[in-house]
Amino acid sequence: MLEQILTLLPQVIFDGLILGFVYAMVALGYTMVYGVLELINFAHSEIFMIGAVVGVEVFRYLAPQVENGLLLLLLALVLGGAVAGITAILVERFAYRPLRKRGTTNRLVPLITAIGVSFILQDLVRLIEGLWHNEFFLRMRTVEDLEGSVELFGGAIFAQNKSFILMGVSILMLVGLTYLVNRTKLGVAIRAVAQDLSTASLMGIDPDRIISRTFLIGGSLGGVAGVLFALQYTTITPYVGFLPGLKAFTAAVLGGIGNIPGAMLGGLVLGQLENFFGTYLPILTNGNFGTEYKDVVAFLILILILLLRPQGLLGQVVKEKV
Amino acid sequence: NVIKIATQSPLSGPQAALGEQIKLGAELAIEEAKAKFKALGFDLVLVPYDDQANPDVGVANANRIINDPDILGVVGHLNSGVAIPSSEVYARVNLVMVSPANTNPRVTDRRLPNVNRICGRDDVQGPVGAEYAFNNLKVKNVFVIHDKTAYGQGLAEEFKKRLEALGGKAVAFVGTEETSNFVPIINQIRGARPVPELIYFGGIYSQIGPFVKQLRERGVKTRLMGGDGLDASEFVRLAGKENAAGTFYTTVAGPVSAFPKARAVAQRFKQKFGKDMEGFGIYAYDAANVILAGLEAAIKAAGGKKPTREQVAQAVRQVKMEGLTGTIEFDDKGDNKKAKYFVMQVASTGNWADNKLIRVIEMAAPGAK
Amino acid sequence: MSALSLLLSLAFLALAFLAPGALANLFGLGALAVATFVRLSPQGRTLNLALLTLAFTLGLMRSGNTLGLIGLVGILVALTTLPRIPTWVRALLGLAILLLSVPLAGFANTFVFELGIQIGIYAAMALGLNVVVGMAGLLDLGYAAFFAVGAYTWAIFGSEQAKNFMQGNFPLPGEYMYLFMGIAIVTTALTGLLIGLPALRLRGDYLAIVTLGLGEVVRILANNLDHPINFTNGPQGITPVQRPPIDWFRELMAAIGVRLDQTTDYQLFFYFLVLVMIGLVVLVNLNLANSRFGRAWVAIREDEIAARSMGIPLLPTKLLAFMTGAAFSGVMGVIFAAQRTFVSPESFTLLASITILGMVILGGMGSIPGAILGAAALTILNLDILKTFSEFVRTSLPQIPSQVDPAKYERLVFGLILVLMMIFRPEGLIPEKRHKAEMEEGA
Amino acid sequence: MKALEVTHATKRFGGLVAVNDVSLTVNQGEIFSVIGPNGAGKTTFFNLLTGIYAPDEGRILLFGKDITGFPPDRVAKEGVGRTFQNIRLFGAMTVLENLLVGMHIHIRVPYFHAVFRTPLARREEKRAEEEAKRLLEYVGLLHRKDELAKNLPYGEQRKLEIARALALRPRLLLLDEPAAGMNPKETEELQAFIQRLREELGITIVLIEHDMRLVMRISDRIAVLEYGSKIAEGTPEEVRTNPRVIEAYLGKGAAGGGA
Amino acid sequence: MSLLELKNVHTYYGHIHALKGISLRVEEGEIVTLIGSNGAGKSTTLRTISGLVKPRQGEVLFQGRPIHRLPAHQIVALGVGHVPEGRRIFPRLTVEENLEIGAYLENDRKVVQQRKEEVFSLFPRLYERRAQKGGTLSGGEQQMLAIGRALMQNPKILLMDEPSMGLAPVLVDFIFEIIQKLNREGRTILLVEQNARLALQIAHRGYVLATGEITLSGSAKELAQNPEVQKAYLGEE
Ligand SMILES: Nc1ncnc2c1ncn2[C@@H]1O[C@H](COP(=O)(O)OP(=O)(O)OP(=O)(O)O)[C@@H](O)[C@H]1O
Ligand SMILES: Nc1ncnc2c1ncn2[C@@H]1O[C@H](COP(=O)(O)OP(=O)(O)OP(=O)(O)O)[C@@H](O)[C@H]1O
Ligand SMILES: CC(C)C[C@H](N)C(=O)O
Ligand SMILES: [Mg+2]
Ligand SMILES: [Mg+2]
Repeated sequence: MLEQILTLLPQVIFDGLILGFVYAMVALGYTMVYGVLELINFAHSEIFMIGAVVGVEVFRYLAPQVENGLLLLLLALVLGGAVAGITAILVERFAYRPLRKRGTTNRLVPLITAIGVSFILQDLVRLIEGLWHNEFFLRMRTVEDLEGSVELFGGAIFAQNKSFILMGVSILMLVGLTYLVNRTKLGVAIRAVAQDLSTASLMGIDPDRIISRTFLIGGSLGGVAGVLFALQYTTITPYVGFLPGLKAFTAAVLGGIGNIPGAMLGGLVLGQLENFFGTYLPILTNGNFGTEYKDVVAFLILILILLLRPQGLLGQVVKEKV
Repeated sequence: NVIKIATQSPLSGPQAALGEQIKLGAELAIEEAKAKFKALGFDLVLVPYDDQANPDVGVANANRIINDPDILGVVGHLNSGVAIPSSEVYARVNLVMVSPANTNPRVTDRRLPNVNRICGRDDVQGPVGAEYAFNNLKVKNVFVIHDKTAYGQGLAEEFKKRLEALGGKAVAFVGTEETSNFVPIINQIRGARPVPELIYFGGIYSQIGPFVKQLRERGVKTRLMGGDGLDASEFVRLAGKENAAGTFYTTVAGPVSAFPKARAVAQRFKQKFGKDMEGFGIYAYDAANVILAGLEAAIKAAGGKKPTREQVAQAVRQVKMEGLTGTIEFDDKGDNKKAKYFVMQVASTGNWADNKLIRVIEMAAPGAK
Repeated sequence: MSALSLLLSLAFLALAFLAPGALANLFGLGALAVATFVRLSPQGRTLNLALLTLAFTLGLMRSGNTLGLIGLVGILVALTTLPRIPTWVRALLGLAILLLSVPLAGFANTFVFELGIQIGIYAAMALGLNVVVGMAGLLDLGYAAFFAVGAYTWAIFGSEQAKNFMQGNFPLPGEYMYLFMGIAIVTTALTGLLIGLPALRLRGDYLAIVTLGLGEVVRILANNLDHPINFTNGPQGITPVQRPPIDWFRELMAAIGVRLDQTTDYQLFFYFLVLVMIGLVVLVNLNLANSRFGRAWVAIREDEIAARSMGIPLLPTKLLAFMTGAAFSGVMGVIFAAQRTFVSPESFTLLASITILGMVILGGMGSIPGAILGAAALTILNLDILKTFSEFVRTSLPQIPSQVDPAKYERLVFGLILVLMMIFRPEGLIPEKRHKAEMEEGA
Repeated sequence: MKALEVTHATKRFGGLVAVNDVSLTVNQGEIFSVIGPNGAGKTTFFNLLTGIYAPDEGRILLFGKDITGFPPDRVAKEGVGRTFQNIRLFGAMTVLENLLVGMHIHIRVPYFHAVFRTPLARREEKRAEEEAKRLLEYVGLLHRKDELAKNLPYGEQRKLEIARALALRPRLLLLDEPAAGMNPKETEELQAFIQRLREELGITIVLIEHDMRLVMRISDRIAVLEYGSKIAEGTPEEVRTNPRVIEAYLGKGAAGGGA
Repeated sequence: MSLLELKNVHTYYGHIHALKGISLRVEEGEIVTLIGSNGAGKSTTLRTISGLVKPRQGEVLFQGRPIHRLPAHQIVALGVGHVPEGRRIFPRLTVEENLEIGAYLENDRKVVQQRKEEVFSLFPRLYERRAQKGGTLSGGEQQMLAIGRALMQNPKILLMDEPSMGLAPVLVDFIFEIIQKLNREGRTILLVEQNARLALQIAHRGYVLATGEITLSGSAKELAQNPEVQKAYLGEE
């Protein structure tokens, strides 16, 4: 048994890393919006899905024109990020802002709204794709340049080229975002709005604008993640966002919500947990408990971590001063 | 005076492609029978329900259906997992159901007087697949996967049982509801010892398609086999032409080409709906006609009045008719006395109609008196 | 004003008699709106409501159009919320609607019973969740888990399922259902304890995500505990589940002159059972709200630190709320399993939890009539209006291409309704004073 | 008997020592004030007494009983009532309900009695309500009993907070800057009220306050904190003239002379 | 033209009519104080000026220009600084970040740096704590930070809401000295205070508010000597 585990281990860790980076990128969007509005933006999983859909469509239409696979991917990333970001802004503008203007303090109201928006986006995409191509499943077109694969460590790891692209892009995004939030004026403004919206406006900050930008940034990150997800896992549907979205949010909580490196770390940890138990549970339990328990194990570990560190892995303790 | 026939099948979501066939097949049959029933003094109406391939939705719909007194028969479902609980609901009011596609043995083994099917059963289909794999493909070690539905799991179990009886071995037997990330299972396949020579997947094309694509992309070349859940052209699109080519599958609803009588109907179908008629469309057409035949008999027996549901259910069980797919006649459990089974292989052209028909078997349902 | 209103009501009565159906009912809903929102004398209003009750009942009996049910629910709501209606009128009309109108309509169209029962089950659960979310302010996104535990508690033993893992004579006879309602209180409360102990130590949205996760865990367990030992039968669900024998009920009904057949007997029985349950649940809700426990929950919601400084221990008090809500849900789960005779994990998804939460929010957090109205609105919407609309479209407009078939976009409509409601009436349909105050807090 | 004995209490936040080895005793029936510059650790000291923070070192005895490390709800049960520097009422509850929450531990209704509202539950609830009304009358808020707490003007909110603490039937009452945000006239009324509490109810009172006129008039004894440490203790007269206190806290000009 | 002028301003919170026709003006270079008991509407007046709440009726003119329809962040840009009631420090930003965010509208890094140094020289205590999170400061430190933060905006007029609340006596004296100093350096100040005695000592003029209306106004001296004011707000002496 141990031998079986060990031979596969490098592969499992590598695959877990890919999944982890996807979660991490989506988690960033959750964490940013949560950071500013204390809102679990459930619709973010649909923003992610929209990115994936745009990615598929870009490949579908531009692959014949654009010879270079990397260029094609770049186009898909930019367009996917843009459309997703704009959708996020629109969602904020038309669904969340009216609530804010009403001064609703109840936390559940925006939450329910977010869930409603989720449903709307899912079905809208389904409607559009239904009319456009009469397809429910969207399949990412295969482009030769991106398809290669290599074997690392004497065949211990089978790695696709696109997996490296995925990891590279997400690391770039994390570094960029960390810089943005900690080092730039926009970053400080985002944090200020997050902590006290009306006082922020007393500093000359336009909260609406900052919030829009937060949604734009978080949304485009989600969109980019979606494109990469579609590239990696090839088949998507209008409902594809739900599960990764949920897990990404869990990852954000795990890492300490509102905390950007935390979201990244949380995503990676969750990806590893899920992939590890997904692959090994049947072996570990002698076939009694299979892959389907991977989420159970992941959640139980999440709870365990939260019990030991209620603020999440990298979260700060914010004790209310009495 | 209205008589309604309901269909229940997935009309939205991943399995809509097959579910739609059921609805349209039944619709065609009912359109064609309208005039006849008008003459008997009844307006025939089709009411399609969308069960979303989800047992919960199916049961909720069933509750709605039984509360509409005009509905006297149901054509459905696509999925055994939905058909089994829903038919319990129909049984409460003796509402007759004729299934064109449900292959799980339990559908009829419960001996509900209102439940019938015209297609084959998985306790034949699974063994047919196992025998082909063991005897013809000469494989011993098989990695068995199922989708955890009544259909997929049941089929995979029947396959495994026969395989092991023949002397083969299931190196793993795993269920999964995963739809996008198959990496953990693929890794399990790569790590499985002894090395599997075949992967058997009891499930539906919507899940198997993406699975095959990821499997092949990751360089696993092991052959693949499935059941009637693979029998949809969408499979090729989702898996990719090259990846799908060569996949073996058994099915209970043969292609149009296997039924000479179906050709004309398929043409009308194409004309009316602008779509090709596939296997389950043909079976649904027959299933609807079985109900209509029973209905007609029941109306006669009731002296031209609207019969009760119980009367219709009894009449349907007695029906004997020649359908597109052959003779249809139910045994005491509601199974078709003789059903057909097909072994197929996916063509490399990407055209579903080109798939190779390897063999056809006609067999009685096991366990009938 | 009052003349107009009276006229409308009378016109509707005539319509309900002469041309019952969807159109008449829409007209009736309009008349109801006038009767509730226009300024009327107490007598005028009472008279109007009584007339409308009569008309809706008549319409339902003659056409079975389920929009009429919404009218009746609307009248119930009006009775519970409008001021200056004499108590005896409230009681009399309310009882008449629940005990006469609905059953009468149910005999005309048995689907009315089905709706009534489902509304009742969800209303009771919404009231349970109201304790957790509305009173104690604990954001529970996994509430359906308790429903599941309750339903499976009975489904496993009330069917042959239990044979898979233990000796004995299964299914247990149907009358054990009553016993299992009690057992379900215990099992769900214990589940509540199990989930609550880790989850309730966390604050705010962490609680949301953890309950969501644990709710999913329960569903995944239900989905997968079909091996190595088959407890739940996995995704295929358990069927058939026993129902209690109701010969006594048939006799009782026969004695008062009501003849039941196989489509109505259990429906009527479960309808009454659910009514009784709601009555109990409302009573308990009220009792708790006005007890030291209810106040402690609100206090914790408002300010944990201050509450603790008043001697209220945090975790036990929250656990109590959590377990109370869970128990409500568990009992209803047993009834749900028996009424439907089928239980599968699909009924207990995150969507189910969210729908119940939606009922509470839509109705107005913390508000008892609100929770019931929210449950009625969403249940009717999900089970009836959207489906009727689908059927209408599928049968009358078959030329519509199947991709745009509106029937496929039920979720879209549901989503739109949620969003619009939240934007235009975030305090809910029948806001409770306390929460309304909170909504207005922000400047 | 000593109402409160604190020995060597210390509380650190990271590198910051918010309360540093503070020992003091308060006699039963005393009005005792804690003063000191902003950030001296006064509120933190209260938080140690009430269990919101556990002290890193030191012991706290309440009427001879060791309550060190008790959580807030248990401290409350031992008879310690408090108000907060930033008012923390249950804003969306009525005035009366706020008091009933304060009486939580004195309403003895087991859960099942509450669920079914048994005669016992009714009786207890009624009794509690009567008592709450008496208390409201005592503080002069009875006419407001059905208003939402957050709709009261600031001064009445402060009063209500005190009343809520009194509902606990405390032996020791801790007031954190009760006069903050009150104008001089209102402060005078507050002074009279606090004195009445001691005289009529016999409650021991510890007070944090920056209003020196109030502190000097009302206190029996005063302790002064600076940077977490106690730098002086004594009667108002002693403290007022302590040069160190003047330097750190009172300021030369003011020097409490305004009183 | 007055620097700031309110004309018949009515402000509501939901149904609560908080300001019932307030008219007042502040000239350039003045210290004007608003006094009144709890709930009189002092804070609301300041909040209305800086745009945190919108008047339902009436006008607010700044340098002759109506600003009551502008959102808060644009009013700030015109040169209105607000030290809000309760300080409203950003709890999870450091002291330094809190100050920098005050100069959000200033794009020149050098200018920001220079202003920061001025604030630090005014409040050396803040310099000591510059890397600490705002939320963990003591009340007095927070008050300094709030004033410092407003100064970072380099406002033409400073609205100060109860700057002495909860401060130790030394600090009260200190803050009032600072206010006077700022005024001497040419800054206009509108001051809300419970500590009416001190406020009237340093102000040029004052207004007395009661339940949303101005009941008295005049020079600070006059008000301090007015027996009604003495009785209601200054307490017996
Ligand atoms: N939760 C906390 N985390 C970190 N530091 C804290 C915390 N609570 C208080 N402090 C710090 O401890 C010191 C004492 O604070 P405390 O609130 O006790 O002061 P205080 O004497 O009540 O002052 P004031 O009169 O201004 O209210 C301050 O420097 C404060 O910043
Ligand atoms: N956010 C709010 N929502 C509702 N009412 C409010 C709000 N803020 C203030 N009020 C009410 O408006 C009135 C004026 O309040 P305001 O805060 O302006 O008074 P103030 O003079 O500043 O009093 P204080 O000295 O207590 O600060 C009061 O009756 C108060 O209750
Ligand atoms: C279409 C098929 C996959 C249906 C399957 N035979 C079932 O019974 O569920
Ligand atoms: Mg303090
Ligand atoms: Mg104020």
